[in-house]
Amino acid sequence: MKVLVANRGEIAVRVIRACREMGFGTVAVFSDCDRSALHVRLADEAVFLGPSPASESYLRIDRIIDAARATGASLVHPGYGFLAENEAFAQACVDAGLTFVGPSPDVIARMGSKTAARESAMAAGVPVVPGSAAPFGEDVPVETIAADADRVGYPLVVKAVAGGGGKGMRTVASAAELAAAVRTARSEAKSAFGDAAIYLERRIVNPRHIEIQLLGDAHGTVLPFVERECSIQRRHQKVVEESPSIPLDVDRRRAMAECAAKVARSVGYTNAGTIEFLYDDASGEFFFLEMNTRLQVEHPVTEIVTGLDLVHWQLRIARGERLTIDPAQALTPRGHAIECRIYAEDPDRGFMPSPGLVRALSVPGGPGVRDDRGVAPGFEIPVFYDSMISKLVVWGDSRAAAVARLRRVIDEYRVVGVRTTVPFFRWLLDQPEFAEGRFDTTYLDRVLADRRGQPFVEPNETDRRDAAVAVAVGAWLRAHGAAAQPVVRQGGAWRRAARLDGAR
Amino acid sequence: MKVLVANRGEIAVRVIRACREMGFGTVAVFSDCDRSALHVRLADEAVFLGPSPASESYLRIDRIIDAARATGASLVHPGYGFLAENEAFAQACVDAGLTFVGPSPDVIARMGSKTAARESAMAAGVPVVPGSAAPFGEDVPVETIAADADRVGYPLVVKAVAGGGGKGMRTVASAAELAAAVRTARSEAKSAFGDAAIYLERRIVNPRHIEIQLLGDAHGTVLPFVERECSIQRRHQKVVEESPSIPLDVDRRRAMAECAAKVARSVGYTNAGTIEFLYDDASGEFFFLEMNTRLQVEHPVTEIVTGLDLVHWQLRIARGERLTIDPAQALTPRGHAIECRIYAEDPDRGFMPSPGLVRALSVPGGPGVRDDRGVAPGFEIPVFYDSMISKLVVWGDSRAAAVARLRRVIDEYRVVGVRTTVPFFRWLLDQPEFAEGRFDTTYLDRVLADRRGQPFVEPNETDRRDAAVAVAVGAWLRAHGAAAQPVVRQGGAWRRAARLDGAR
Amino acid sequence: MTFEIEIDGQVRRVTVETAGETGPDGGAFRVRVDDEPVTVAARRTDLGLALVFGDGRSVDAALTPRGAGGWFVQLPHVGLDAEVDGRRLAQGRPGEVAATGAQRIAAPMPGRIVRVLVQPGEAVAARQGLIVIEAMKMENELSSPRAGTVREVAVSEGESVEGGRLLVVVE
Amino acid sequence: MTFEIEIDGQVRRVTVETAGETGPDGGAFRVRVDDEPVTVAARRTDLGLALVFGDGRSVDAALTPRGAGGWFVQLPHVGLDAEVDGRRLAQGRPGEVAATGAQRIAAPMPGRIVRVLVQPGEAVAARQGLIVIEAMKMENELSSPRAGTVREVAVSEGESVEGGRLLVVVE
Repeated sequence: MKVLVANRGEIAVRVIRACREMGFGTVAVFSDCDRSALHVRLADEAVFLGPSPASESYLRIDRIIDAARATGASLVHPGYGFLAENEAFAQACVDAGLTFVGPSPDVIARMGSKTAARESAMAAGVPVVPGSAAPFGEDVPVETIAADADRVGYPLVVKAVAGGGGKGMRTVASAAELAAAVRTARSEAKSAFGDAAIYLERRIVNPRHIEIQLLGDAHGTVLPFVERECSIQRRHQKVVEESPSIPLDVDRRRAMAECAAKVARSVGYTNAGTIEFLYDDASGEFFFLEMNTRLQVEHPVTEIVTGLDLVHWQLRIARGERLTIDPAQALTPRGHAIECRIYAEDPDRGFMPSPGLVRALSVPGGPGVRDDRGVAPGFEIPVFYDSMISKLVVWGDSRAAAVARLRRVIDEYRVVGVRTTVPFFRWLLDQPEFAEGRFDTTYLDRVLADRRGQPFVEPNETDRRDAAVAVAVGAWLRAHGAAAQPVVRQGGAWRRAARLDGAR
Repeated sequence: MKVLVANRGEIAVRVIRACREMGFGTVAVFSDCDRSALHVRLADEAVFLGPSPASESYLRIDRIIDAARATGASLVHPGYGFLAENEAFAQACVDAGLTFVGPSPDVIARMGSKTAARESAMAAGVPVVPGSAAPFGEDVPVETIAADADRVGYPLVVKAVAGGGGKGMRTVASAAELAAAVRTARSEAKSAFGDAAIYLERRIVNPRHIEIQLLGDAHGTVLPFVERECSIQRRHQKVVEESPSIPLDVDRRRAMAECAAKVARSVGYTNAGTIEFLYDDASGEFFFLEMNTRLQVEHPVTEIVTGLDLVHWQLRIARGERLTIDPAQALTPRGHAIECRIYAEDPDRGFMPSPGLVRALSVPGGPGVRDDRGVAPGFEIPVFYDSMISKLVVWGDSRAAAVARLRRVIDEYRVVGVRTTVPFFRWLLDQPEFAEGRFDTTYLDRVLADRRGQPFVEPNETDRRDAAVAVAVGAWLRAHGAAAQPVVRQGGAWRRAARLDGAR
Repeated sequence: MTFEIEIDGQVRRVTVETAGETGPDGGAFRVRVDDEPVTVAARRTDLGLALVFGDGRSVDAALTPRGAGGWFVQLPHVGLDAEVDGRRLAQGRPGEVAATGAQRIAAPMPGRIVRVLVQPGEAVAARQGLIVIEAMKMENELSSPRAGTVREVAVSEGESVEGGRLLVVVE
Repeated sequence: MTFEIEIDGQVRRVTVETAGETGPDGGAFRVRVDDEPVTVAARRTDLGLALVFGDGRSVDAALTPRGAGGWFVQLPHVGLDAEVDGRRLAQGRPGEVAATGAQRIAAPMPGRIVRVLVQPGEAVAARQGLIVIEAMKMENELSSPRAGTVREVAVSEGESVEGGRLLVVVE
């Protein structure tokens, strides 16, 4: 049995690993700039899709189906992003006689539409955030939208119907800002998803983002997991995720899990999915936000605290197996897990992407560390996709222990050659609000704004002197025949061998 | 507060990590060939001890004490091996006003003598393997020993009193072999420990090696942990360790744990220690074998299945803290953990050490993997110490799941430039005896003898063709200006920069 | 050997001489930083140099040459740019704040100019948005490092730019 | 270009030509191994070369040059020694078994000869011990790769030897 992984980067690697553990053959797909990517190297087979832009490679349904046919793969795992929530792709797999590892195309379509998903939640009797009854197409005049806005009430959020990951999303404090927000949201949604449709949603003030992982099998069983908290967000992008959440007690956990399961059951949900809620610390209320009909980036924290392997189960469910997990195990966290998304972004420059060549990479080891990376040393992080290098996840027997471990682990994590978000995490770990769990989805944007671009880690005089010494000694060594050094790595090794062979 | 780590390699790295997580400063010590070793790089401070031979560096008590004084360290962690079970070192620490992270010197001395340890076990009412009442010094004639051997009975094992790790140890099937065995055991013991004293012990036929981890605090509490099984041994050297063991049920586990705790309590044991038992599958009997008065190489498997951090507790106990661990947690494994010791040894040549330059290192990641390595890419594995590269530990919710994961992980583990025991583990994983847990301490030596040196992994025709293609393309690239390649790593980077600077 | 090394806009004279056995992979050195002497043992690593100073301090430094005397130094907890002998950092790395003088805002990476938010001569506050550039599928707003006046706008909307390309000058 | 590549005592003629855009970091190649053609896309990696063959097979190969045409190739599951153009493997790597011919047993690493267990002219069985060498604090017994007669013993007890030094010849 062979699985084609229709993705790249760390999630493709993650899925390939699960397949290997289950004894399945693996087929990777890749674009021009991913020819030496880790997911290609770890797969049994690899098929070239096309040029680097996603639209010509990882988004080419036809070519991915062809690749599956050519290699005789029988399952297709979409990962997250790219085509993971594209019902046309799921349908194309079905039509080609392939098993799509995810829910059915119609469920993807239904829950993919934020408004339809809201209706499903309401129908299931789950509380939702007040918002537009129906989406607004590209041509709907701002006046119409403004009228609906008055009904929904300010502050509100303009959201792209096809949206995700914070793209095509704008917060509006008052009527005055609405027109501009609608314009930018539409343009961003248009360019990101090819669909400018938007809708409005009341903005719950200072909520936490708490979500419930689900698994559903083909036999009607839907299993909810212990919650994840993803309140540390920058511009609606999750930055840190953890499980369990800070505020939920056992009863609230069970209540939220039951709500999530109700929604999933009501739409006949199968495979892995996540239902996101906004949680109001003050009242303890929570509201259905949206459903993601795929594996989440942050799934490892759930795996670590429950000891269950979600990707294994995705594949088993896709093959028609029954869920045999003890519901108590899925709902009972052991210790605490925290995930940091390590991006090739320069936190000291507004988190601007800083792609480039990863010259060396030193990954932390030891107890309580899980490293889900998609990059190997020597790989050039492409400008064409999101710039995630790795998901660094730690476990501790308490949240405090996990935070202490994270501090150790972050110091060990070395990505040489490119700037990463590591310094930002080092800073975040020292914030009392983070250590004490006193934050909501607005926390990070607020403090970032207050910092007005101040560097997260400021070198002190000792650092500058150390750096000067390192550079001086480096320059000295170079001047004194570094070229003659006993070579250590491939690049060097070849050159030296060349010398020995007299080939130069 | 500062901790000096009187060791090198992976265990020094392990201890440094624990210190960082607890907020302690760290002081590494190093010999000539370890100047760029990972433990030196990860420590806050590092002190040079002397030339590479251990006798001139890592075994120099005086210099280590001086290093602690010079850096103001207040605790000394010995790791395992080197001075870890040397009571003179523990005493020297005490005399210097330093806290030795381990039991008291007299307990080390007592349990370090295998015969005294046996007496302690007998006194505590714990069953021991029949053997010599007292050790035989260097000058005791073989005839005297032979007489004792007849009393103990054949088959028996000749063991060095100061021994450990299989050194100075010989199995004797009949009286005829005794003299030779005594000679080699004495010479090996002499050279390895500077003490040729030996003793005899009945050889339990085909036993399993099962051991109990212990923690004892300074307030009289001794806590036993779920057992580890270390029956996969080559020449009495542990190769694979796991927890829990295959045969023990809950009652036997409790019984063995209670015996271990009894021995430890009877000698007023403090800090981390392990009591090893021989377990007879047929009868379910177990016999006290020996006690190790230090952290074991294989401690991670216990940490993984219990979720408890043994090194953290070593440090907390050394500072006088009370053990607050729930005994049930320590005795109740969650899932199954397996550790493989990755050595720079060539399994296809009798596991001959193959030290050398690690040109590149690719460590597996993803779920259920713990990598405790002591080596970074570019490091030259010295010939002076044991050649361990890393301890690779996997976790699964069952032993079968752990084995399946280990198969995936072993394939991902790439150590470039030196031969390692990885091919051996790949072979071992495919043996039905291993998969089904049907083995004892004699298993590995028996099958290795039967294989008569046959390679563990034989390349097939496809492998040879692939290798030929790789080499040919490599040679082609070299001939076509590999030197001009966009450089990836330090060695290369400098050379390229040199070019840019016109420095060459 | 003596080098002039600029870090964070400050130039240091650094003299390096061997102190005992050294080779291309490192050794023991006597280093003077602005006439302050330190001894350091340095060894090549996969990341750069493992430094152990005379006082025992261990620093695992990563070094990335940027060509023409530029180095990117990554200490375990912070990264710094350094320039050896001469070529000064243009105006510090783009985005770095100098109290006074012209601020040249350059494109941090290849991308497309989505919106130009300011005009030449316009007064801007610190952190005020100047340019929106789309890169890696995200719209990123480049803002003014400090309060001042827009002296120059070097690009127009819709234009594609290389990394490092000058976009706006604020003074 | 054509290479003669010896692996496991078998010599192959391997011809490499580019098939499309290639650079120093790799590209597409048409390779003939003993006149059997394969196409392969090869890219440099931190380990060696990432190969994707025409039939889609992906092989992550690690390459270590041993100097003078020797290479150590590590495929994900097995390592092989290769010799390019000429210099043959002495008698295969020490410890490797050839059915016939003299077996040269060499020191696998630096160490001290603790015991010599055989004399020249003595008949030995396969796996019979020849030499005990102490290295890395362990006594390791080198045994005969096959049955035969000891033709030569090149070292004596107590002697320290370099890695690769010839110890015993069995034929």
